[in-house]
Amino acid sequence: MKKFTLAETPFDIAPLRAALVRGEAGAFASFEGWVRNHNEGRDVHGLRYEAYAALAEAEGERVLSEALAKFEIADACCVHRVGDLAIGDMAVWVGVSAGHRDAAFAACRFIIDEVKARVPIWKHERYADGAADWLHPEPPTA
Amino acid sequence: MKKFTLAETPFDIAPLRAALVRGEAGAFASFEGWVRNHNEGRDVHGLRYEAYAALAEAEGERVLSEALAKFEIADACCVHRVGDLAIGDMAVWVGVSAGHRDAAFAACRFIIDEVKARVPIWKHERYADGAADWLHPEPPTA
Amino acid sequence: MTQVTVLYFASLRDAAGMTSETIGSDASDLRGLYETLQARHGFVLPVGRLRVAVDGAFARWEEPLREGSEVAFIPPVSGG
Amino acid sequence: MTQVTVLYFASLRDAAGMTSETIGSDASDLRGLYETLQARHGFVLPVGRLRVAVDGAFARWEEPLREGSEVAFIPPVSGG
Repeated sequence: MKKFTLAETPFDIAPLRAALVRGEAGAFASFEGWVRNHNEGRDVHGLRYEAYAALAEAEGERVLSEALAKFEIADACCVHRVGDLAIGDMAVWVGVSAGHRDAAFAACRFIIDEVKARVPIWKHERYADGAADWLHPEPPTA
Repeated sequence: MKKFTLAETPFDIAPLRAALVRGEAGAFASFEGWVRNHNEGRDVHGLRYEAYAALAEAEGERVLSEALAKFEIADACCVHRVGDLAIGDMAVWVGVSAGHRDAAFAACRFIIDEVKARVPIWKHERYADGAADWLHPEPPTA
Repeated sequence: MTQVTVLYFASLRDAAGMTSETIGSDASDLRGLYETLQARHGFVLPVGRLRVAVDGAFARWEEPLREGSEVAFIPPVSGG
Repeated sequence: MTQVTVLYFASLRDAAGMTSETIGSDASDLRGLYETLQARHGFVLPVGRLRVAVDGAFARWEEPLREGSEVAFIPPVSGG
């Protein structure tokens, strides 16, 4: 059962969430990334996500496996969109079920942080002034 | 517009989440409390939540207002069930939209922690052995 | 004598056997009111583990009883 | 000469003007391969800001080229 997937079209949250319900789970944390209308001071009109699909899926699975090993959680799942997105569209969804909320929150945060840092997906933004750019963030300074 | 409400029957998440979408919000964090099948080593068959409704709604609103003042978030909402719930039912839902994920996660955690600590709602658990009890947790020891 | 309506929730309601009662009290403050009712109904929870509310807002135990007000004793909460 | 297929993504694809190419290279390792292609296509990103993958798995820059393998240069990612 894959825990990380890429989606080429908009997807429903409800069945993803339902698949994480467990009788022993009292806590559920989720995170969503939405397309913002601005980024670093520029008006954004839309964007596109591109992935190196084979490696993104393998690396995404590794992130989810690490979360399941590292935190006291029941289950977890992450779906990331690729293709064209509009303002307000959901770009990524992370859901985590756990016995208690500490682990649910910590694992949810871990997954989104690691996915953003490691999974080969790239964002291409189109700006109000007609320009467009690939985002290749600088590494955080020590 | 009320940001904290009590619900006497099961409620849909989708419209609550949709109401928090903002063009400037790039992050959305949510938390759900689910009814677990056990608590402190005892098998739980079901439970009931009771509230002092007038004060619960006022105090819940205060928690949400504090979150909006304290964190860089766009909007937030919390709904808490009252009445009879079965295993796996959703007891509470918290949703927070924000520009960035740090604030979304922090505010979501703040809201659920404060609601659990301050809002006059009580849980009555029914156990497998036929016993039943109100939960009146001891304050955390320093 | 001050007349107040007292609301009971959760285990206090079970112990009192009622959801509310209207009573006259000579207690000088809300703490005194709880202690009287604790003795009458056999409440297990000491005043230090409760909060108190008057007319739907949290109050301090040192406040005097107000005629016609609605007093609620709030046992430790367990929502979420 | 080792024959490899190189995949380009994001800004590297825009700069190369293609999604992939199959080339023969004398480079002794993956780092050398990137440097050759960087000069040819005018890639702005230095090797230190990239990762490299071979046949769908992350690899080390010091690895030699393997005949018939698929090499991908991974610019800084920006999903989420």
